[in-house]
Formats: sequence, structure tokens, C-alpha cells
Amino acid sequence: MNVQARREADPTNQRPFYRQFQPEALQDALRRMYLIRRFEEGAEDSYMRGLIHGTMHLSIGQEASAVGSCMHLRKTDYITSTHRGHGHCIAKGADPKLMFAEFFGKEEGYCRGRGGSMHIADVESGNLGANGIVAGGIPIAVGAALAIKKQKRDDVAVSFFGDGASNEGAFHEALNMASIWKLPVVFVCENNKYGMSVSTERSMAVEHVADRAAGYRMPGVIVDGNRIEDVSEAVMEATARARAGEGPSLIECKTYRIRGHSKSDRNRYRSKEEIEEWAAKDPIRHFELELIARGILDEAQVDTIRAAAEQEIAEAIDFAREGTDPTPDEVTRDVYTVDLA
Amino acid sequence: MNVQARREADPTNQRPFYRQFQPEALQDALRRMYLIRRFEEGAEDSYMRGLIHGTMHLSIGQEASAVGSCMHLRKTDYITSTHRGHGHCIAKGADPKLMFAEFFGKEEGYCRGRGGSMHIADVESGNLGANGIVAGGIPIAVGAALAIKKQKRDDVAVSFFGDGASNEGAFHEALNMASIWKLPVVFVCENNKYGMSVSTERSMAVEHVADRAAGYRMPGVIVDGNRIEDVSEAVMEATARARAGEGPSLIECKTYRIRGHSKSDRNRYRSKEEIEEWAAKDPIRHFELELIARGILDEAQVDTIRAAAEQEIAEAIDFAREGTDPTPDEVTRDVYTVDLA
Amino acid sequence: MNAPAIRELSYAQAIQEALAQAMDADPRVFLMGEDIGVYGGAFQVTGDLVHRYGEDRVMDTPIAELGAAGVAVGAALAGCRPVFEFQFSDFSALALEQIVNQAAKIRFMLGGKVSVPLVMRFPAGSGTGAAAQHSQSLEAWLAHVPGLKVIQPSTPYDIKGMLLAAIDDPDPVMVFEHKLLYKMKGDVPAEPYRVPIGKAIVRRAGTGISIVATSIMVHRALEAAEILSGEGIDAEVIDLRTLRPIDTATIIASVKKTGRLACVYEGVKTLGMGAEISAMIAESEAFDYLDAPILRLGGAEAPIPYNPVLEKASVPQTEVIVARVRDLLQGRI
Amino acid sequence: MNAPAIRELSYAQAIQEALAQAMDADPRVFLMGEDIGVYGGAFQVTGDLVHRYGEDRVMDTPIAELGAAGVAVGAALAGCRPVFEFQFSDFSALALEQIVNQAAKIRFMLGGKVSVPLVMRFPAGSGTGAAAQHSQSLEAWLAHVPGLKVIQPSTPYDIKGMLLAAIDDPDPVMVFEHKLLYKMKGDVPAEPYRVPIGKAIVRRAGTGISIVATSIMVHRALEAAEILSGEGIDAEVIDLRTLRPIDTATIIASVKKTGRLACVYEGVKTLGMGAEISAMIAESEAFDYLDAPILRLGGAEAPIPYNPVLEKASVPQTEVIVARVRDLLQGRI
Ligand SMILES: Cc1ncc(C[n+]2csc(CCOP(=O)(O)OP(=O)(O)O)c2C)c(N)n1
Ligand SMILES: Cc1ncc(C[n+]2csc(CCOP(=O)(O)OP(=O)(O)O)c2C)c(N)n1
Ligand SMILES: [Mg+2]
Ligand SMILES: [Mg+2]
Repeated sequence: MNVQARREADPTNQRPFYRQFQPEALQDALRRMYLIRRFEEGAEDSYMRGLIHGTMHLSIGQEASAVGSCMHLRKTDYITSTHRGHGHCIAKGADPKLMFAEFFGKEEGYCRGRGGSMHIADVESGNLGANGIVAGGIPIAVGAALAIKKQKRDDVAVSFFGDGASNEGAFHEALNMASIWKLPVVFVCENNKYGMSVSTERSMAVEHVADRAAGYRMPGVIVDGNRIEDVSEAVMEATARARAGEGPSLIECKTYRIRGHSKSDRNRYRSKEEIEEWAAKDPIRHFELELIARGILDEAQVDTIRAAAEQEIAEAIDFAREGTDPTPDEVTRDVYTVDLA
Repeated sequence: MNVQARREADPTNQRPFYRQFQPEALQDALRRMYLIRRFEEGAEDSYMRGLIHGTMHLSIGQEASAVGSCMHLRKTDYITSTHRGHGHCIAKGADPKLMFAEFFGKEEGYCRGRGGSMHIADVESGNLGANGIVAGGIPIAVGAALAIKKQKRDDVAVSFFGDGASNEGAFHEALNMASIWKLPVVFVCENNKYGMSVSTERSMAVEHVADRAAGYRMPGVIVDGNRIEDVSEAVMEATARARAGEGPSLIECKTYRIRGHSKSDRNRYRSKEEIEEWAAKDPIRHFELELIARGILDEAQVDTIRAAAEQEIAEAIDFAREGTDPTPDEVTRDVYTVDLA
Repeated sequence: MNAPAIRELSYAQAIQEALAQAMDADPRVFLMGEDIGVYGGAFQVTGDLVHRYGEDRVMDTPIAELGAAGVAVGAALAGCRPVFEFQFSDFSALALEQIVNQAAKIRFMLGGKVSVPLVMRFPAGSGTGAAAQHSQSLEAWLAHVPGLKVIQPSTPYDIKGMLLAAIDDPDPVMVFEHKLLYKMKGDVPAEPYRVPIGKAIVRRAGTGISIVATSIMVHRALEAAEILSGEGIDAEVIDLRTLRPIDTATIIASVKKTGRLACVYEGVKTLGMGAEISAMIAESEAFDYLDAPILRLGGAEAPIPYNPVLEKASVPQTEVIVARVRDLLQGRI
Repeated sequence: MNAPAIRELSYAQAIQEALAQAMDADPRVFLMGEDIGVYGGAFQVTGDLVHRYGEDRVMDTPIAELGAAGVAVGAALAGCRPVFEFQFSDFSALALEQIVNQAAKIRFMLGGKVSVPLVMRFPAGSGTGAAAQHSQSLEAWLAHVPGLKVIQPSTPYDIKGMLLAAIDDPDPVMVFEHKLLYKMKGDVPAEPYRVPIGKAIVRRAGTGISIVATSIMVHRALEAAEILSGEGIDAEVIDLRTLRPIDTATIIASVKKTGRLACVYEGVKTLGMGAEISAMIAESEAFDYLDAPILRLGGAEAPIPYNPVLEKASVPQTEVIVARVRDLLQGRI
């Protein structure tokens, strides 16, 4: 859809998303989407160049669900994230400098170099952490929501997870508990069609992850995960419901990861055509065009935002490379709050 | 409902259950229900008298779901059972003598005294075992069904479990796999309203366990678990479906356990009235009256069946008491198929 | 001023008192577990606490150990102090992912930015005729995991004080309680007090051999020591109390004095707690003081059987401890 | 007759060949696991087997470790011979209930009336930068469990032969494979053959000290032995290979000869495999032959960190083995 068509689709700018958020907030959302994209491209590049070791899971193509979900969140709201968590982390407010420092294994990193990509967390911003265990964060989010309720706060916890994670028992147990205890938690499933190499058709008895919501007596909403406004409106409703004490919701964002599952993926389980088809639905480009069609930004401003993101990421990598290496005698540091004798 | 009312409810004996089974099979079903009841009363009595140690979980009041489900099963069909498994075991064809021998910890017992009530199994009859782990048997049944499919047999696996078990992740994972692989398995939930002390209202987000079936794209059927004909007809359909390669089903039998959860239960979580209300819906009495109303048995024949069951149980206890005690030097026997040096 | 009140309480009552006092002192503390509310817990440890503290602080969970453990981890991260009861320690096998991959590692993985103040209680052990899936002693699994602390108090006094210390602790503490101890009575001060985590205690001083025992085996070792003293064998009995971190100093000092060591524990012998105690001594400065092989008495290499005779034969009993220690002292091992 | 064909294969290729030969020989054998089909397995162990044997025999499971493990147990009970791949050994924490409470105990609980012929494969260990939840060495947990057999082959030759023996075995066999070994090459006969479970092997004969090592540590110990031999220290290196049941005879014989013992393993030191080896020797007839404390080199008391320098420092490296053995031999331990 070009700009003109977009204008005609919503001529009076009626969509709640565009009315609810100030232009600055919308621009900031675009900025974050770019930060995520460039962060991951920078990480990928650093990995290729041998600067980063281990593995990483890129969410390129999935930026709308991360940013759209977190736009409604306060610093005191929690998220739990996944192995594919860079986007969630930046969307919730993390500083790419400290994230890159973590990737480079430096003391300045969010986890002082102990966690790396798969455990990146930014507790101050309310990100309780990525998780190397598929579905591991789901019950943790429910627990955070339980704490919120006990503390009589009106915060919420948002749990991100993938389609594959919804086949884990932890998903079932967690959603059931969230529902019976009416906890302020929003389950955001990023359904990118595959759990590693296994498609949802082959791994899930139902067509949509949202079909599972009925089993827990909670709303199950399907949105186009590549359209930030769709994601955001659904999450807005769910967080409002949660803050009002009406319990959890499940939102399924239909999306796609453009890159392979991790660095070892040879894309044998999907076709080039499928990847290209989804690449054409790029969530960033979609959002840009909407902002332009609605007169919130013009192309030049978009360029400025993109350039600033690029700049920020380049600086972050420089910052990280110059960070401090942990010393090997510190192997047992921080295993306990008070080091054992 | 008295005999007359029952006659009027189905004046031409149209119910499939009564047409499908020969009178002998129906009488045998009643006999098994009595065997289960008397078995458990005998076990309870032996426990009170200090002859049996440990604990036990009685299914008194739940006999219809066990017997009604197993009437359709062949010896080569499998069941997996639960901590409340005496009924399933007898219904699938076990010999009460060998069961009591197990309770008394004797070499003659089904498990040579190693298993006791919670692990009783009768593999020759297709009972893969009770299970001390709530929901532990559900994936095992799915695995047995997978084996059946691989071996191109037209047998089925039936997994019994309770309402409480359906809150375990293993339930979710197992039902999903059974469905995606279209396995010949029937999930029979005996919903007796409580998982130990916690009611389904307090532990389950949905009202019925059968509501969960939709999340696995399989039929979810609710039946009166105290009416053997209701159970049996539902299981008949499900096993036919399974044998025909059409995949799994979930059947929820609404029932009630009259005794406490185990020997330590003080019934603090439910009322006397509730217990009495359900005692009045006794599945055995119901079945007797139906058989009488339909002219399949008269009261005297019922008395004969009951007396025979009593006799069989009394003899079984005598047999068990005289069994052989294992010797303490055999502690590590049967840990491995070939004893380690 | 009055002398501080000391009453006889059972081990289970001592736990209940600790839980109540912790909840009184700190609104962040709450309990969760299966049937801990109106049922009072499978072993009546929580008793009527739900009536005193309400369902919000004494929460019955669905039967969903993994998810519920994860809820506890999340609540701990977000400012609560959950005390989680497993109905039987065997069911911890369902929740190890949250205990080991999450609770034990989160602080470390996050570079020390958070703590996970979580207490989990595990009714463990054999002797109740509950067979293989309800009688295990799995404490060695968790004692193998850095990031956890693991305790195994053997007396009403210790369980109260160590449980209170565990609830104070900023890190996850795993509490193994032997089911046969729940009814055991002992003197317990009414006031809250702490018994430090990480300290073993000499329960009986002696010079002929050091017996390091855990949980219910402490009592059997003490009985054995009494019998042995009648034969002129003067055993020192050490109650390990904490499995991680191990109080190596106390054990090393004892072995240096006695020159002999026996480890008595209920868990499966291979890779059970005694393996670690033995290896720790064999690599320590106490090695040079050893006058005999290190005796290990652990559980049989078999699941716990239902039959009561076999069940008893599966784990060390007093007579066996006496006989084996005697053999050791007489050079027959 | 031609000489039997022997080729160089990688450890991963040797596994793949064993799986293929087992499937060729026995229609009951099938594979299940996450992404073992068209993806070829996270470590490319199953490779293109799905194309050769079809999706029914090389089954991708949903991400549902507990349930899938239970499915494997049920299939084994009903006449199949499943070989189950965990994507990472760390995820076994999700499935321990089926492994430990079910697979390991069913035969015993049922009085010997059934067997559970199940093989599970666990890619384990650190060194890939995958951090705390993807780098653990948890083999000691399963080696603590009666009813299981646990193996940890260290060479392409052994993994092929031991895996085939495991698939033959009527009981559950747990196979720990170090991820860093997958690419290691070695001579492997083309024909199927068996290497018996339960037998350790002396990889290097020596007289000065016995080093018992497991998995990748066997290779580091051999490297260390080479270096030490240049200093006049003649180490015997034993590859444990099977963790349950332990081949005590081979180790005892070696220690009687050398008078010294070091255990080298990657798992956390406390309650890791070295604890058992050390304790086993300390209670055995070999005790009297010991001339020095028993050295244990295990993993740090910490989760595996992401930073590569810390990661290396967390587990024994060749230089550390050399230094500590030297210290021991020079009486500095
Ligand atoms: C418990 C567990 N099982 C398996 C894995 C290996 N693994 C990591 S990501 C992944 C796929 C997850 O799929 P999904 O939940 O859809 O998330 P996505 O990767 O598509 O974002 C798998 C199998 C893991 N990390 N944890
Ligand atoms: C995994 C596990 N958690 C808890 C228990 C303790 N337990 C035994 S039976 C039971 C209640 C089970 O409820 P349900 O599934 O409804 O079966 P019912 O007892 O009502 O027949 C509980 C909590 C157990 N045996 N296994
Ligand atoms: Mg996915
Ligand atoms: Mg129930």
C-alpha cells in the first residue's frame, strides 16, 4: 500500500492508535524500531567479524510487536522476554550501549558480561530478562503479576513468547494460574510461524495460538504483528483490562522472522519465496508510510530518525569494544548476594 | 429414579449401551463394579486393622467410569491409570487376589510387593500401571498409542486421570502431541470435583475439563460419570474414532469420590451434605436398577452377583495374607533387567 | 525480666511457628503450595495458618509444580518473599527447570543486579510405605547446583531457626524435611531466632571416629554412638545441617582429631551427600590424619520399595551403622 | 576377505552412523527430538536421516520436553525402542519427572514385569559461549539415579559402539555428549560394533598418578599427561566412559599401582562425578595404597558465564590440570 492508499483507508485519522499517542511518542516508536533493527544488524555484523562469540537470535521483521506492546508500559511495569529478546529490551527502554557492552562480554554490560544475548535484562526499566529456556519466562511474568497484585499496584506484567513456547506445559500452567487468580498480566505471543524449524502446522493442534485462550477463560486476540497500530491497540485494551483488575489476556501477533533461527540455521524448512513475501511486509516501512500518510512525519524526518539510530548504534558498538573485561578470578562473583566464604 | 420410572424413560430399550452388549457382558460389568467396591472396602478395612501400611486412594463412588470405559477394551488395548487406580485395574481384567497380594507386600502381588497401591499394574491385561505422579501417565498413554500406530495395530490406549491432573503441563503437552500425530488414544478424565482439597472452581480457569479439548482440536464430551451407560457410549464412540485412525478424544466423567482423598483426609474442604447428595447417586445402585428395569437381572440375581464379589474379595484377602514375604537381601533385584554385578 | 519461653514442639509445629512469625514480621512473606490452605498441608505443617493469614498469604496452587515454582520465582523478583511447599520432594523433578535454570542462576546471569529471595520446602525420605515416587531423598541434586543454598535440619530447634534464616536470606534456599521427623518433639524457644545457614554442629563429642550424618540419620547415628560407647568406641557425631555451602572446617577439625570418618545419609549412596563429604576430606589437609578408609553408608542402589521390610533395608538403620562402624574400627573394612 | 573398513569420522558422524545402523537392524528403533528432522538437529547430528528414514522414524517433536519424554517412555513400554534427543542437556531439567520417576523406576515398581528400552541423548558442556542455561554438565544428577545407566563416551569410536550397546540395552540409557566433541575426528569401523557399557578404559598407562577423567576432560588429561611426562611425571589416564554403573575394578587397580588419584570432570565440583570416584577409592581397598590426598578438578561453583575468558576459567583446562597434578606430586597439596 502506498501513501495515497493509506490516506484513503483512514481519511480522518480515526484509528485510536494515532489519536491516543502524541506525534512525539509515535516518532519515538519509529526511532525504537530502527534502533532494534540497526542493533541487530550491528550485532550480526560484529558476530560475522568474530567480535562476538556464542550465538544470537535476531528478531528482524518482528519489531512492531515489541515496540507496539511496550508503548503502553511504564517503567514500573514488567516484561519477561525470550531468547529472541533484543527488541523487547530496547522497546522497554534499554540503552543499546549497555546492551552491546553485554554482547561484548564487558563489565559495563547489563549483566556485566555474564549473561550475553540470551540473558540480557534491564531490571531498572522493568525488563526481568530474556530467557534461554523456551516458555521459561511465562510463569515468571505471572509471578511478577502476583507480586503487583499483592502490593496493590496498578502495574502490569507483559510476557513475550513464541508460537513454539505455547506447546510447553509451562504455558498451560501459567495461563491457568493467571486466570484463576485474575492477575494483571498480558501474554503476547509472537507467532512467527516456526519454532526453530518446526512450523505451527506441524507442532500445534490448533491453527492459532489465540485459540488456546478459551481454555483459560481469557480473551484471545489475533493481530497483524507487522502493523504496530494493530499490536498497540490490542495491547492497550489488554493492559487496561489488567490494570482494572479484570485479569489476563492473550494476544497473538502474526509475524515472521526474516533471519534464520540462530546462526546455525540453513533455512531448510522454509522457502525463499516465503521469506521474500514477508520481507515485503516490513513493519518499519509500513509504519513510516503510515506516519507520512497521516502527515506526522515526512520522508526527510524519517531519514533523520534512521540516521540518528544508525549513529547511536555505531557509537554503542564503539563504547562496547572499549569496555572492561572481567578478570578470571571473578568466576564465582555474584553467584550469591553475599559471597560465600 | 425407581425401577418404574427407568422403564418409562426408555420403554423400548433403545439405548445403544443396552443393545450393544449381551446380558452376560452387562452382568459382568455389574460384577466388576461390585468387585471394585468390595475390593476397596476390604482394603480400607485391612488398613484400619493395621494389615496394610502406607496410604491408599479409594475410588468408591467412581466405579462406573472405570468399568464403563474398559468394557470396550481388548486385552491388547492399553490403559494408564492413576493413584486412584484400583477400579481401572479391576475393570481392565486384573485378579483381585494378585492385587491384594500386592497390597500386602507379597511376592505373589502384581509388582512382587515393590509397588503397592500406587503402582499397581497388570501389564498382561494391558494396564501399564497406576502412577504416583499426577498426570504422569498421560504422556505415557500417548507414547503407547504412538507405538500402536507404528506397529499398525488397531488397538487403543486409554488414559485415566483426574480433574486436578488437567492443570499439569504434562496434560497440555500430551494432548497436543496426540492430536497433531492423530494417535489412537482416549483421554478419560474422572472429574470428582476436587484435586485433593482444591475444588475445580478454585484450580481451573474453565468450568469443565472438556472445555479444554478445543485447544487440542479434539472432541470434548461431558458425561454423567455415575451412569455406566453414559460413560460407555461416549467411550465407545471415542475408541471407534481412535481405531479408525481419526485421532484422540477427551471424555469428562462427572463423578465424586465418597471417601476422603487418602487416609489423611479430614474432609475440611467439602460439606457432609455434598457427600450425602452424591452418595445418593451411587453408580452401582443406578446400574442395578437399570438392569432390573430392563429385565436383564432381577433382585435375586443382583444379590447373587454381590455375594459372589464379596466371596471373591474375602478369598483374595486370605490368599494375600498367606503370601510370601520378599527377603531383605533382594533390595536391588529388578532395578535392571540384567542385575548389575 | 522473665526467662525466655521454651516449649516442646514437634518439628512440624516448629515449622508452622517459623512461618507464622515470618509472616508477622514481614508483609512480603507468603506461602504457596498444594493443599496448604484448608487441608493444612499433606503433613499438616501449615495447619490452620490459612485461617489466621487468609488465602492471599496461604495460597493453594493448582497441581502445576513447574508453573507454580515459576510464579514463586517471579514474585520473588518483584519484591515478595515466597515460601513454597512441595507436597513431596519427589515432585521437585517437575520443577527443576525453574529451580535450577532460573532461580539458581538469575542473579549470576544478570551480573548481580537482582536477588531471588525464595524458600522452597521439600518433605522427603522413606519410611511411610509410600513407595518409589513418594519416598526419595533428592537433596544431592540441589546441593550440586551453585546459586542455591540447601539445608536439612534435623531437630525442631534447628528447623525453626534455620527456616527463619532461610526466609531472611536474599538467595534461594532449599529446605529438606524428613517426613519421619515431623512428629519428633524438642525444645523450641517461643521467640523468633536464627540458626545460621552453613554451619554444621557437633551433636556428640568423641575421639574414636567422626560420623557425619544428615537429617534423620543424625538420630540414628546418635543411637549408634550410644551403643558403640558401650563397646568402648567413642564416636563424634556431626549433624551436617547445611548441604550447600558445606561447613568443611568443622568436619576437617573433627577428622583431624579422630582419624576416622563415616558418612551416613539416606539418599542413594552413589553421588549422595556422603560422596561429597568423603571426597572433601580425601582432598583436604585431614587426609594425612586418616587411619582407615572412609566409610559411606547411604541408601541402596534401588528405588524405595513398598514392602516395609524391603523399605527399611533400603536405607541405613541404627544396627547397620553400629555394625559397620565397629567393622571399621576393628580394621575389617 | 577384505580388512574391515575403518574411516575417519567425526563424533557427530559416528553417532549418525550408529543411529542409522540401529534403524536398519531393528524396525522398532526410531528417533525423536526437537528439530532433528529437516533441520538435522541443533548440532547436525541427525543430519539428513529424515530423508533416508522418513518422518515416522525421525520425528520432530513440539517444544515439550516433559511430554515428549513421557511419549518415549510409553512407546518403549509398548514395544518400541525410542532414541530421544534433548536439544541441550540443560532442558533435561524439564523432563526429569519422566526420566527419574517413571523410566528409571517402572521396572522396579512393577516387580520386574517390564523393561523400558529407552535411550536419551544429551548434548552437554560449556565452551560455545551459550551461557548458563545452555552449557551445563548435569550428568551427576542422572548418575545418582538407580534404574538408569549413564554413559559419557569421549571418542568417535566409543560413541558409536556405546550408542549401539545402549540401543540394545533393555533398560534406559542416558548418553552425555560434549558439544565440543562433535567435530572431533577419529577412526571408526564401518560395520556395527558394540563397546560395552560399564567398562572404563586406560587411555594412557603410567605409574606416577591415576587420572580419572570424563568426556572432554579425557583429552585434556591426556594433553596434561604428555606435558607432565616431560617433567618426569608418568600419569595413567583412565577414561571413565560409564558413570553408572562405575567400573570400580579398573580404577582401584590403577590406584593400587600409582598410589595417587586425580579426578577431572567438567560438572560442578561439589557432588560432581569426581566426588563419587574419590569417595569410592577412599572407602576401597585402594585406600591403603594412597600416598597423597585425592585431587579433584571439577567445574567452578558458579553457573557458566557468557564471557569467554570467564567461561574457560570455569572448567578445568589443560594447564590447570598440569599445574595441580604437579603440585600434588610435589607434595604441595
Ligand atoms: C525448553 C527449551 N527447549 C528447546 C530450546 C531450544 N530452542 C531455542 S529457541 C527454540 C524455538 C522457539 O520457538 P518459538 O517459541 O516459536 O520462538 P522463536 O524462536 O520462533 O522466536 C528452540 C527449540 C530451548 N531454548 N528451551
Ligand atoms: C505431580 C504431583 N503433584 C502432586 C501430587 C499429590 N497428589 C496426589 S493425588 C492429588 C490430587 C489429584 O487430583 P485429581 O487429579 O483430581 O485426582 P483425584 O485424586 O481427585 O482422583 C495430589 C495433589 C502428586 N502425587 N503428583
Ligand atoms: Mg516462533
Ligand atoms: Mg479430582
